[in-house]
Amino acid sequence: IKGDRKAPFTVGWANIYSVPTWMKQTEGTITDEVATLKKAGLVKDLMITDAQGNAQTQIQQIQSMIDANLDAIIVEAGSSTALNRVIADACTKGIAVINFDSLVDTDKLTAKINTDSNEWGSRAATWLVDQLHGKGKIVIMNGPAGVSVSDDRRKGAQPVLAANPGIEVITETNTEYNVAPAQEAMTSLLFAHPDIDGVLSLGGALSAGSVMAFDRQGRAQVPTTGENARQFLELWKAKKLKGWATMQPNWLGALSVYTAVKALQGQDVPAFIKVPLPVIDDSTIDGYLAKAKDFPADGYIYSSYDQALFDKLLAQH
Amino acid sequence: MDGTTPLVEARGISKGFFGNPVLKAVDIALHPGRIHALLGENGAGKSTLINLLSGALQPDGGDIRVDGKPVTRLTPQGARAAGVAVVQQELSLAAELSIAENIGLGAAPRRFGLLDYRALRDRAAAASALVGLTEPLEMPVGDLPLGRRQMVEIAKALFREPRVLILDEPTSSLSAHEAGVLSGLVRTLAARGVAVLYISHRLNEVQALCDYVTVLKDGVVTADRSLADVSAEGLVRLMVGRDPGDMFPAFKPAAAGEHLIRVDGFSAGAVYDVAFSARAGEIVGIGGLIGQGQEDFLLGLYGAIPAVASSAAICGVGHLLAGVGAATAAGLAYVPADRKKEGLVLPHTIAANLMLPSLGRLMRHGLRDRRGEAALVADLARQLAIRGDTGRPVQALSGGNQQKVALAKWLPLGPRVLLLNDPTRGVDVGTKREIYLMLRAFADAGKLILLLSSDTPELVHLCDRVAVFREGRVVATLAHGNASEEAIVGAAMGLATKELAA
Amino acid sequence: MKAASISRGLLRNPPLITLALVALVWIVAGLSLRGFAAVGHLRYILELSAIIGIVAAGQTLVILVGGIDLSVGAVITVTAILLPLISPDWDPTGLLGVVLTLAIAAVIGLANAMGQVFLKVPAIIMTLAMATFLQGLLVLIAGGSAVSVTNEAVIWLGSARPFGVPAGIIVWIAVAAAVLTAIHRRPFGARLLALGANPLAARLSGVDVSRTTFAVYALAGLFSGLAGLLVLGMNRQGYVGIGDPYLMTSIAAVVLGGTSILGGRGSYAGTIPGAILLVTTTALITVVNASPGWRSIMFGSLILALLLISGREAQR
Amino acid sequence: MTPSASPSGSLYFAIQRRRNRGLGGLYLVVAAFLVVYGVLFPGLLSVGGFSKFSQNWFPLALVTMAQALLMLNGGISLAIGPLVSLGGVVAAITMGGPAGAFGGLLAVVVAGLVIGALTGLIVAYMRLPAIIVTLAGSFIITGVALLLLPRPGGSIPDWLSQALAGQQPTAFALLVLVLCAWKLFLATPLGIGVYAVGDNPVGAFRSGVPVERVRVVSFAVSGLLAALAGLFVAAQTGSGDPVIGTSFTLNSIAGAVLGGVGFLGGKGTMRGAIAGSLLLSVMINVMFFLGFPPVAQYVAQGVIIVGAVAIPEFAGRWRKA
Ligand SMILES: Nc1ncnc2c1ncn2[C@@H]1O[C@H](COP(=O)(O)OP(=O)(O)OP(=O)(O)O)[C@@H](O)[C@H]1O
Ligand SMILES: Nc1ncnc2c1ncn2[C@@H]1O[C@H](COP(=O)(O)OP(=O)(O)OP(=O)(O)O)[C@@H](O)[C@H]1O
Ligand SMILES: [Mg+2]
Ligand SMILES: [Mg+2]
Repeated sequence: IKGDRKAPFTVGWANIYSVPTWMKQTEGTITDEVATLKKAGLVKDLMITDAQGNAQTQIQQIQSMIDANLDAIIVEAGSSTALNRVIADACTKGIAVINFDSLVDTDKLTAKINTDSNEWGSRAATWLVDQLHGKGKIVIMNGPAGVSVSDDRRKGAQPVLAANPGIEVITETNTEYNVAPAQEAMTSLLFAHPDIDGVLSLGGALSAGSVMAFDRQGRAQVPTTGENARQFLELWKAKKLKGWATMQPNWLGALSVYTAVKALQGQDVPAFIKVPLPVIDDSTIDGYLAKAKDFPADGYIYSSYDQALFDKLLAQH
Repeated sequence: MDGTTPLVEARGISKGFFGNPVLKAVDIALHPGRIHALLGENGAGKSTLINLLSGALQPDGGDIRVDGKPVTRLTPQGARAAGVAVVQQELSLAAELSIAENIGLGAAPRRFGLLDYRALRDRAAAASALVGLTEPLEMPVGDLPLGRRQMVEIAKALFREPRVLILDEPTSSLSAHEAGVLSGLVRTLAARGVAVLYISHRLNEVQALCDYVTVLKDGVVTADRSLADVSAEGLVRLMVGRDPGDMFPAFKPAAAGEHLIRVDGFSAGAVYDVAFSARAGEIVGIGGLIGQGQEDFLLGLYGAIPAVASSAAICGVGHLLAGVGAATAAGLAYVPADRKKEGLVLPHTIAANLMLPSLGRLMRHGLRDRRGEAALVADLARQLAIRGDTGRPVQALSGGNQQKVALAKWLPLGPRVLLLNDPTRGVDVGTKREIYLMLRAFADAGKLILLLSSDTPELVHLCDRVAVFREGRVVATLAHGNASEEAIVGAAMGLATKELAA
Repeated sequence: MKAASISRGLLRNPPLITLALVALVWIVAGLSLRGFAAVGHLRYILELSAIIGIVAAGQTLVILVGGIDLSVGAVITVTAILLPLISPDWDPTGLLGVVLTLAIAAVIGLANAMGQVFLKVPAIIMTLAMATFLQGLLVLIAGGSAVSVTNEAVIWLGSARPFGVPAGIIVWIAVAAAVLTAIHRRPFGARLLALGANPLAARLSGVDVSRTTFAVYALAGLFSGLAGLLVLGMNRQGYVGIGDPYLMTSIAAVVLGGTSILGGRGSYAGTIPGAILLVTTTALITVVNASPGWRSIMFGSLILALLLISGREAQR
Repeated sequence: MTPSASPSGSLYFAIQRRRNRGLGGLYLVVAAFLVVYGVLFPGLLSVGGFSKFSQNWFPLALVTMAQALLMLNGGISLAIGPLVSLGGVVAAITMGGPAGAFGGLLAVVVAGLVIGALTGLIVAYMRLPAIIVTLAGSFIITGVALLLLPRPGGSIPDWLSQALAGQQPTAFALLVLVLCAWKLFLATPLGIGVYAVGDNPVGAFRSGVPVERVRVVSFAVSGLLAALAGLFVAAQTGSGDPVIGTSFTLNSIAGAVLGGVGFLGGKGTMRGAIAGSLLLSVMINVMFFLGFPPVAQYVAQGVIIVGAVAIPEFAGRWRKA
C-alpha cells in the first residue's frame, strides 16, 4: 500500500459492538481524530459499522467496506481468528487495515496496535506478589472464556505465580468484564473462603465489583489490581485500599486512524505498534481522579494523548 | 349369529382412567358386511371403546381379536395393518398440509422411499370422489370449514381401503345433504363386505342405516341385538332405560315481542347484503348446506368478525356491535360449533370454563369471591346435569358434556339474545331433549334465540321460522308450518325457492 | 389410599416440587460446602433471586398469556442508565426519578403490546425488535455524561436492611403477593390463563384481548424496570449490558417453576423457587474450581437434572 | 364428478404453489432490499460479488433452516449458536490432523447428528419442554467447545476454504443443494410427519405417524444443519472459534419467525424461513451502503423486522377489505 491511494481518504471503522461505554469512548477518540485529519484535508469520510457482537456479521461488514472500496479499515476484532481471511482480502486490494485492542492472529495486515496483554498480566501479578510479600491466598478474576485478551493476560500472570509458590490461587472466575457479575461471583467466594489475601483482577470493571463485594459483606479490603474504570478508581480512593491499575487507553482508536493515514501516505509504519502500559498507582491516581468528571460514570479514565505521542509510537521499530 | 368370523372383536374388555372404570367387561364383534351401531349416552364409553379397537389406547383387561386371533398389543399401525380405519371427529388432520397429504398421512404410497405424489393424487382423488369432496386436492385443510374437514377425515379412512370402518359421530357436523351422501357410501361399503361400526346420536339415521346395535350404559353392554324389529322409541328405551317421551317440546308460536335484532344490508365474511329481523321470544332457525355463510352471519352480529350494515339495531343499540365485549354487554351470547377450538379452554377445569364470561361479577373486597363462585358453578352443573367434580379439566368430559359446559357458561349473564351454532352437535338424545326444553323455556321467558343447526328436524320442530342461507344470502324464510325437512333441504340446494317461500 | 393420593397430588404440583428441590439443594450444599449455609450467604442468594424473581414476575405473566418478552434485559439496562439522568436534583428523596423511570419502563411494555395488538406482530418478534431498538437508544444516552447514582431511593433499595432483611427481598415479597393475588384471586388472572390456553375461545367468551395484552406487557415492563432499579442500587452504577443476564434467566426461572412455555398453564408460585434455584446453581458453580469449559458443562447439566426432576410436562 | 382441481396437472407442484400463499408480502420486501442493494453496489452482479454476498448469508440460512425445522414440529432450540461453534471447533481441530478434510467432515456430521438426536430423545421421550432442554444444552455444548479449543485456533486446509468461500458461488450452490435435500426430506413419510406432529400430535399418532421418531429425526437433522453451518464458518474464517456462533441462536429464530414460521408447530414454510434469513442478511449490507451510523443501524433493524411482519399482515387485510 505504497501511496497508490490519494488523500483525502475514506476510513471505515469495523466495530464489533458499539454499545459498551469503552467502545463509545473509543469511538469518541476516533471521531475526534477524524475531525482533526479532515481539517488537514487528509480524511474525507468515516464509516462506522456495528456487528452487534457477531463476528460473522463483522466479516460481512468488512466485506462491504471492501466492496465500497474504502481506503482504510480500522478493526476491533470480534474473534482472534475469524477475520483473518477477509482482512487478507482487504490488504490485497490495497486497503490499509489497522487492527487495535482486540487483535487478530494473522500478520497479513498493515499494522496491529495494542498494549501487551502478557505484560499486563505479569505486571499485575508482580505487584500483587510484592504486596503480599510472596505469601498468601488470592483469587483471580478473568474476563469471558474463549476470548484471547482474557486468555493472554492470564497467561502473562502464570510465570510470576509459578515463581512464587507461597502464593496460593484459591480459585478463578470467568465473567463478562462487568461490575454486577463480578460482584456476584466475588460475594459467593467470600462466603466460601474466609481468608482471601489478594485479588488479581485482570481488566474491565471486575475490580469494582470485587471491591463492592468486600464492602457489602463487611470484609476488610485486600490488595486489588484492576483497570482504569472510573468506578474502581473512585472506590480505591474512597475505601483507601491498596490498588494498582493499568489500562487499555481508548486513544488506541485515534492512533489507529492516524496510523492508517500515515501508511496511506506512504510512510513506513511498524507491523506491531506496542503501546506501553500506563500504570496507575497511589502516586498517580489523584491526577486521574481529577479528570474524572470529564468521563462517564461507567467509563474509563484514560491517559492523555497528542500527535507527538503518536509520532513517537510510530517511530519505534 | 351369522356364522362368519368377526373381523375384529373385543372380549371382556375393560378400561379405566385414573382408577375410574369407563368400560367394564365389554364384548363387541364386528362382522363383514354388517353396519353395526354403537349407542350410548354421552360419556358412556363409546369413543373409549373405539380407541381401544384402533390401538390408540391399551385395554386394562380383556382381549382384542383380529380375524379370531388375539393380538397382544394393538398399536395404531397394527390396527391399520389389520384393516381397521377410524374416522375421528376432525381430530387427526394437520391444518397446513393439503387435503391429499392429509388423506394419505401415515399410509401414503411411496416410491424409492419418497411419497409418490402421482399415485397419491389418483388414490386421494378416488377417495374424495366417494365422499363427494370437490375441493382441489392441494388445498390446505386449514382453509376448509368444519363440515368439509369431516369429509376429509372420512376420505382419509376410505383411502386406507379398510376392512373395518369405524365412524365416530361422522354426521354431527354434516348437513342433511352431506349426511345422505355418507349413508349411501356406507351402504356401498357394507355391500362390498366391509364391517362398519357407526356411532351417532341421531337415532333416525341409525335406524335407517344400521343392521345391528350394541348399547353401552355406564360402561357395560345393555343390549346387543339386531335392529330389524326395533322402533325409534325402542332405541331410546334401550339407551336410557326408560320411556323416551316426546323428543321435542310442544311448539308454541312466539308472542310478538320487541325487535331485538334488525339489520339491513348486512355483510360480514361470506355473508352479503342480508336483511334480517327478529323479536324477543322467537326461535329463529338458520339452515342451509354447510358453509353458506351461516356462521359468519352469527359471528358478524356478535362483533367477532368485521361487519357492515346499511342500518342496524341490536338489543337497543343503534349500530352494529364493535366487538365481543360490546356484544356481551348488550346482552348477546354466542355458543360456537367447534367447542374444542372455539368454545372451551380444554386444559382448564370445568369450573374455570363456566366462570370465564362472568368473571368479575362475583367479587368481595376486590378479590374473587371463591365461595360465591363455587356456589354458582355448582348451580350451573346441577342445572345442566354435568356430573362429577368440576375441578376436572374440561377435556376429560365426553363430547356431549363439553357441549353443556359451553352453553351453561353463558347463563349467569342472563343474555337476551342467544346465538347458537349447532348446540346439539354430538349430544345424546337425553341431553338433547333437555337442551330443547331449555331453549323453549328461554324463548318463553322472552329471549331471542338464533339457532343455527345442521340437524334439520331441530329446525322443523323448534323454530318459529327458518332462514335458509345459500351462497351468503338468505334465499328463503320458511314459517313454522311450511318448514318441512324437504322444504328446507330443497331451499338449501337452490331448488324452487320462490314457491316454498312463506 | 388417601395419603397416596395426597402425595400424588404433591408430585403433580410443580411449584411444590421446585420448592422441595430448592430445599434439597440447600441442604446438600450446606452440608458439603463451607460457608454455604451461613445466614448471610443464604440471604445474599435470596437477594440476588429477588432481581430474577421480579423480572420473572413479568415474564411469568407474559408466558402465561402465551407470549414471551425478549426485551426484559434491555429494559433493565435502560432503566439503570436512565434513572440517574432523569432524577431531578431538587428531589432529595429520589422518588420522583424512580416513578418517572418506572413509568418509562411501563410505556416500553405498552409499546410491545401495541405492536402485537395493532400490527399483529408476534410477541417474540416485537420484543426482539424492541430490544434492538433500545440498544440503539442506549448508544445515544449511555456514556454521554458523567453521572453516578445519587438517588436516595435507589441507594436505599440496594443497601437497606430493615430488620435484617434486604430491601430487595421486601420488594420481591410485595411483588410476589401482588402477582399471586392477580393471578389467583382476580379476574385478570383467569382471563390471562384462558387467553394463553385458547385465545379464540377466550375472545369469544368476552375476554378483551387487547386490554389484557396491554396490561400484561405494561406490567412486564414495569417489573423489569423495578428490577433495573434494584440492580442499579446493588451495583451503584448502571452500565450497558447490566440487564443482559436476566433475559434467559427469567425465562428459565419460569419454565423451571413448571409454567408451560406455550402458555395457559402455570403460576408465579413456581417461578419463585425457580429463580432461587437458578441463583443457587450459579453460586455453586462459582465456588467450584474448574476450567470455564467444565463450569459451563456443570451448569447446563445441573439445569437439565433439575428439569428432569421438576419440569415433566405431560405434553398435550 | 372430478374432485381434484387439476387431475391432469401435478399434485406436487400444485401443493408447492399453494405454499407460497401469504408469503407474497415478504417476498416483495426481500426483493426490494435486493434491488436497493444491487443499485448501491452494482458489483453484486459480478461472480465475485455475488459469491461473497452468498457466503455471508449461507450460514445464517442454514441455521434458520435448522431452527425452522424444529419450530415446524413444535419445538425450538436455544442451542443452535453453540452447535455452530462446536461444529467449527470440531472441524478446525480435526481437519488439520491425521483425519484430514474428509475425516473432519465426518466428525462434524457425526457430532451434529448425535447431539441433535440426543436432545431430541430427551425432548420426545421424557416430555420436557424443548426450550429449556436446549437452554441447558447450550451451556453443555459451549462447555465442550471450550474444552476442545479453549481459545480460537486450529486450522482448515486452505484449499477447502478456497473451495467453499473463495471467489466462486459454491455457498449458493450448496444452499440450493440443501434446499433440494429438504424437498426430498419433506416428500418422505417422516418429512410430512414433521407438519402433522407439529400441528396435531395426537391426530398424527392416531394416523400412524411415528410421533417420537419424527421428533428425534427433526432434532438430529437440525443439529446436522447447525454443525454444518459451523463447518462452513470455520472454512470461511480458516479456523475455529469456540464462541463464534453465539448470536446465531436469536438470529435463527428471528429469521424463521420473519419467514412466517409459527411457534406452536405445523405452521410455516421453509421457503419463508429462507426468505426471512435473506432479509436479515441483506439488511446489514444495505444499511452499510446507505451509510447508517450505529444508532440508526439499531433503530432501522428494529423497524425493518417489525415492518416485514406487519406490512404483509396489513396488505392481507386491505386485500380482504
Ligand atoms: N383420557 C381420559 N382421562 C380421563 N377420563 C377419560 C379419558 N377418556 C375418557 N374419559 C372418561 O371416560 C368416560 C367415557 O368417555 P367417552 O369419550 O368414551 O364417552 P362417549 O361415549 O364417547 O361420549 P360422547 O357420546 O359424549 O362422545 C367419560 O366419562 C370421560 O370423562
Ligand atoms: N387430556 C385428557 N384428559 C382427560 N380426558 C381426555 C383427555 N383428552 C381426551 N380425553 C378423553 O378422550 C375422549 C375421546 O376424545 P374425543 O375428543 O374423541 O371425545 P368425544 O367424546 O368423542 O368428543 P366429541 O364428541 O366432541 O368428538 C374424550 O371423551 C375425553 O373424555
Ligand atoms: Mg365420544
Ligand atoms: Mg362425542
